[in-house]
Amino acid sequence: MAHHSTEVDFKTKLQDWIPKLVLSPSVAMVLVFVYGFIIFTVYLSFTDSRMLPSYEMVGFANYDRLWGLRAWWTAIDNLFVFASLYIVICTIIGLTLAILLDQKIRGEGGLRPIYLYPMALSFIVTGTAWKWFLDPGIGLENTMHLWGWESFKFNWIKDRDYAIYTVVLAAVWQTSGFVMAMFLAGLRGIDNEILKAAQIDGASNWSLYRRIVIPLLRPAFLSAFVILSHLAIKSYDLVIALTGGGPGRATELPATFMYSYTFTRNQMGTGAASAVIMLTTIAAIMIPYLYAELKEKR
Amino acid sequence: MGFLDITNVTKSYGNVEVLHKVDVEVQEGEFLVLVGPSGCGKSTLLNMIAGLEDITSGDISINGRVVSGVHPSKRNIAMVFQSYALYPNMTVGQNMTFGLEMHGVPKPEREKALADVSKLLQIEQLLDRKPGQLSGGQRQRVAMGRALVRDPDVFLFDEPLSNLDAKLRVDMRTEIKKLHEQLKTTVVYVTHDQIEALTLSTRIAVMNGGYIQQLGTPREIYDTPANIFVATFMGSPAMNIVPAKIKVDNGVVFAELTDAEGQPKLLRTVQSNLAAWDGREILLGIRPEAITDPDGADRKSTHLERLDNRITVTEPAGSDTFVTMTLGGRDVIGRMRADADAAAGQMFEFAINMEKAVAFDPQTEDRIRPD
Amino acid sequence: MSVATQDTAISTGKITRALIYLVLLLFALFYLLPLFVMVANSLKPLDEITGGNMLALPQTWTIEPWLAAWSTAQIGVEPTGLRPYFINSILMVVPAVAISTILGAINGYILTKWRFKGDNILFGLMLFSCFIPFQIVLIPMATVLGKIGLAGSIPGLILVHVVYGVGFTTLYYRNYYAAVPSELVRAAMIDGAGFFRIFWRILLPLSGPITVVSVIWQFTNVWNDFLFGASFGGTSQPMTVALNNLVQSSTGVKEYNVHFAGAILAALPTLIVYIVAGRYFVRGLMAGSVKG
Amino acid sequence: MTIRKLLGGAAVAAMISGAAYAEDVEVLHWWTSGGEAAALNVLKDDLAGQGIGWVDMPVAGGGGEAAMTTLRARVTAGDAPTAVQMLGFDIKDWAAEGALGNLNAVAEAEGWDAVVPTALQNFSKHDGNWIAAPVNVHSTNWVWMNKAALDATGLGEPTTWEELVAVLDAMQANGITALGHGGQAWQDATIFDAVVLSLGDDFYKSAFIDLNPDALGGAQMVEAFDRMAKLRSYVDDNFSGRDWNLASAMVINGEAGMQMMGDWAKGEFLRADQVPGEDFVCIRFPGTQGSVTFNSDQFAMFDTGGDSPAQQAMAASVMNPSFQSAFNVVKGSVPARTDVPNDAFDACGKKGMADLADANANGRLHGSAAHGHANPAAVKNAIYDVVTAHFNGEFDSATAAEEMVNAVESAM
Repeated sequence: MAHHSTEVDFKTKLQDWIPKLVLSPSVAMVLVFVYGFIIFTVYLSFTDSRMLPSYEMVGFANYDRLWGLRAWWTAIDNLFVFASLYIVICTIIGLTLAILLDQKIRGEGGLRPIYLYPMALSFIVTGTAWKWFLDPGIGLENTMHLWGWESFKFNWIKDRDYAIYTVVLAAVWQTSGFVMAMFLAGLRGIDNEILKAAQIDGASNWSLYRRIVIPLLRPAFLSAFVILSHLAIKSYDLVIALTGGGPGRATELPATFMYSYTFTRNQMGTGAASAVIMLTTIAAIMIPYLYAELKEKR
Repeated sequence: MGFLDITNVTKSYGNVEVLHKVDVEVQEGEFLVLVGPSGCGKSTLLNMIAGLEDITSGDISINGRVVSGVHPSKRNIAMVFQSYALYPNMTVGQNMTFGLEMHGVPKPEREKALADVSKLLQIEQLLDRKPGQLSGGQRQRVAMGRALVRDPDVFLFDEPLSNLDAKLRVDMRTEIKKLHEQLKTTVVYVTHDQIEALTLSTRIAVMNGGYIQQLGTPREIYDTPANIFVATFMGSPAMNIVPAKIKVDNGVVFAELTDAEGQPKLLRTVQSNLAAWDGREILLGIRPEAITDPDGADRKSTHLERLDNRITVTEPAGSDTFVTMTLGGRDVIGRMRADADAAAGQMFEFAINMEKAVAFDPQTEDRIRPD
Repeated sequence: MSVATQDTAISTGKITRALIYLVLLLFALFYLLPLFVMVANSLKPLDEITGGNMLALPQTWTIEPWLAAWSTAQIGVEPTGLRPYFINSILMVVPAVAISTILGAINGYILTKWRFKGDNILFGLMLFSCFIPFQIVLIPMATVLGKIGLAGSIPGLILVHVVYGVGFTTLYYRNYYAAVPSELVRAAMIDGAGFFRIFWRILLPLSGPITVVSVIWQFTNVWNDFLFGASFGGTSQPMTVALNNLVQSSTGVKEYNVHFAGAILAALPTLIVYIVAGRYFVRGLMAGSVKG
Repeated sequence: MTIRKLLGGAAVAAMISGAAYAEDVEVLHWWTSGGEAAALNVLKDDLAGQGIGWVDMPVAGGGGEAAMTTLRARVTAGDAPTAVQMLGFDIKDWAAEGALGNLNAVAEAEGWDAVVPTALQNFSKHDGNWIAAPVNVHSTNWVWMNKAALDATGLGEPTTWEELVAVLDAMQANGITALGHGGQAWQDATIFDAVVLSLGDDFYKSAFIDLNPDALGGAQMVEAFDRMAKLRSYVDDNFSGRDWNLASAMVINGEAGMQMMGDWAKGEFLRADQVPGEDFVCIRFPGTQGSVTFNSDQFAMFDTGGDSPAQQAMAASVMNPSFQSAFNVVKGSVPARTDVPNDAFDACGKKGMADLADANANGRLHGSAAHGHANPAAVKNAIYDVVTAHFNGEFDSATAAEEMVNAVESAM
């Protein structure tokens, strides 16, 4: 028998450690800058922090206060309306466009960037254009009046009950193209033979999509849902640029609520409490997804 | 001590042991085939030899050197993968010399090795192409070429032919055999295809459930399988396994089986120690080629038994005709000459070469060895 | 229906096709409208905007607003235009995108090809970090940046963007590399290539499509960021902050044409990236990031 | 490895690019529009004359909200700017955090105590120490009227609520939008300030300064909300989200009859080449004559560690009468010190300076609640919430008064 330690292969040992070593800065970064900060925020939500972090514990007082605030309830209601409409409409438009674009369309190469480009622009940039367009005094309504359609009315952005829908409209404009790209990628990944087989089986175009294609796009639906829902929860620029949370506070969302309590109202404790609620919501959506995603890959 | 020693090697993932105390000694120049169904541990064992997976306990040594903990690239091995694993971004030439380059072999030497090997494999005209532009067979050659240029102590093959179509597979099999005859390098070859195992190897290790079931030359494995698993796994069509009862009459040992009508039939066995099983059930293993029409029977055989039985199915296969009958309540296949006069439904006289028959213990499924 | 001749298995009648084109063009119009408003109004003199129709083309064409926005508009006390901020943005975006993409690639490589116990948990942790609202990290991040001496500087901004971008880039590369056969890595190991060499010589050359996705994504996010830029930019504020200063100035005549010109200028790099690399974007998404 | 390199490189870069040199002042502000920036340039040039550099740090948006977020990040990072444009209670809050420097030396040498109105000193001093240099005083209870539109009504300048309503009715009858207004919380609140003040100085103080629940929820508060509702009826449908200067523009070109806004609105009229008294009229909100609600932009000086001669010099320059005059002429506000000659100011400016001096002398100078000079940001915003909700029709007046008590309590 040869000696076991004939060759202590240092390089081999190192090779075992290099991956972990190389990964560790990223992991450390995430642990500190994400999870450390989350813990910090949770901690803040139990303190009486106002302008700057303070370390005076007050228990659940901030949460009590938060759930007692009308504006917070408005924000939650709005988020519910906004998120459900936004996700559903984006998905429908994205899927429709993807399916239509997948019909061997001439000029696809030109149309695709047109659908995609809004995602490239920040709302800091396009907010003004949208505000104008939606403003009845100078925007669409005015233009229609100038063109002779006097009875045309489109004043949602000024209406407390409808303003949130203009936020949905602008948000859909911004991201539906991206959703289209995800679905298009999914469609292109489907094996053509399956489609041929279904046609030979006598499936009409409609039932082909409904019964075969759309079920096969499940992963794309899932990815779209996750991306859209987190964008919905994080939506901030959009509201600020479009309505500033108004009319009144009719378009307040949790993200704008949190920002204003933390930074402009000097009620950092309450702001932190609302952030914790938001994080919990995101976690409730993300963790099952992550779990499924990672388990499948094993 | 052999050239490649696998001593008491086990492998566990967590609490699950997937490979149990494996011992194999491979001599220099041998062609060892690891064969078994998927999940039997053969690829794991190969990866452990390559250093791609850790050994849980035990030792592997190559050319007298324990290689546990030694990086794959320092074991002086080369490996051919099932998917060929050609680097898609490199040309064929770059693919083949990458290993040499990594080992710091100077360019002129690399060029020379490349030229030699590509000539040997007749792939000189492919050297500037990318793998994506090659056919399956060409890729396979390149993958072998990549292993060959390294001039390793041991070649490892991981199901290298399973991605090829049937005809190419046969051709490449011959090719590999020729190369081995020519180069005489030690080879460990993993496959689930028993034909490949039988045709290529100098020795075969049949594996199942993380155990080596039998280690031996192709002839030993084929003729004297250690247990029912080996018996049925190796050979196609598989060996017939028929329940039979031992009857000793005047010192002559018979195996009694039932025919298609349920009538008992007696076959005289050559294995005298079966006398100890008198009155008990055994399982009788008979290869299809040992069941023939009387004219096609092995003339050299000293123990040909005749048996009348009804034919259920005949399957002409060109060179032979396979004939199925019911024996001991099971389908039993015999191999006739192509022109044997056999038709389904007919009574037929079979000749059974009892010299080639083996007996198994129905409890342990191990072969009952002759004394 | 002539299935045999068509490669796509879907075939449609003439009227249906006309309808499809109509719908696609209407949507194109919807997506282009805000851009049209911005471009058209950035080429008008100011009085034409305040008095006229927002959707009309300019009657008098002028590029004055563009010149003003670029080099003479008042941003703060100096009439510098957006130009110096554009340079700040470039100095920030290029390293931030490069570093986060490289880190993402190497993380994805480790998480798929050098699996170890608990790697999935680490990946889950990194992935979840993509989804936190950035407002919550402002204060603690400021503290940390102050402690390590990077507050108010471009390197500080780069660090911030790398930290909050690496989750996404890791996700992209991990999903992409998961589809690359592990046998390639094994073959390279036996050939004697080490950790870095395998990455550099084998994986990276295959990563074109996903790199496009990762770079587009990161470039867009970093370039468009306002919150971090305003909070941690210090004296090296990026373009978005300057644009905001231009557009949000509190008093005086609002020069909408200049604002629009500035807005387009600020958006130009991302627009160009999308138009140039957009065709690879779908391909890249196909190659990995969409797979569930 | 990459990260370590990054950090190392970054540290070096940070050292090279460096923060401001010792002799520079870094100024965080949101005065980015043409006129304001020009006015700041006066200060910048003045400092340059003394060899002090100006590192500009503008963050516009939300009336300083974005700037305050930036400031918080900077202070938390231990990298506070030298001077920060700041309003009212923000100054007091930062002082309470101990983040501000001390200007006593320069204040004493230049005798600030004697020339700055007491109500302003409230915000410029903390624990008896000078911490900020006030730049200007804006008064917020102004009404700006289109002269032609007023003349068309045949009525005089209103001096009481009833007269104001009469004028508004007449304007509406003449087919214009009577009240030009932008529907943003702070604009709504600016009007509300004036309405509350018009119900008496004591009520204003009791409600907004003392936050007395009886005043916040009482009959007078209901009355104030009723008046708001009345004013709301004179506003056009398209008011929501409109910037205040667009509302000013409506008054300037005769689309609207009047605007209730602080004195910064005057700049818009002047830039449109309008002459006070001829093209437009400035009056105090009817019923608030003799009182002034103010807000004051100040440069709060942050503690940047040790003595900073540049900081002291900047404070002195801010308080220099000629700068005060030059800046406030441009800005439309009045100087923060009472001894600045009024020669350079127009009629409205002169009136503003006189009103300020009077109100100061009579104890009728009050911090503006809408502009964060009556109570801290949390309370200010709580009041915004109720006022805006009521103005947009979410509450009736009685509910609004009740909500006012709740909102203020929950913000304390």
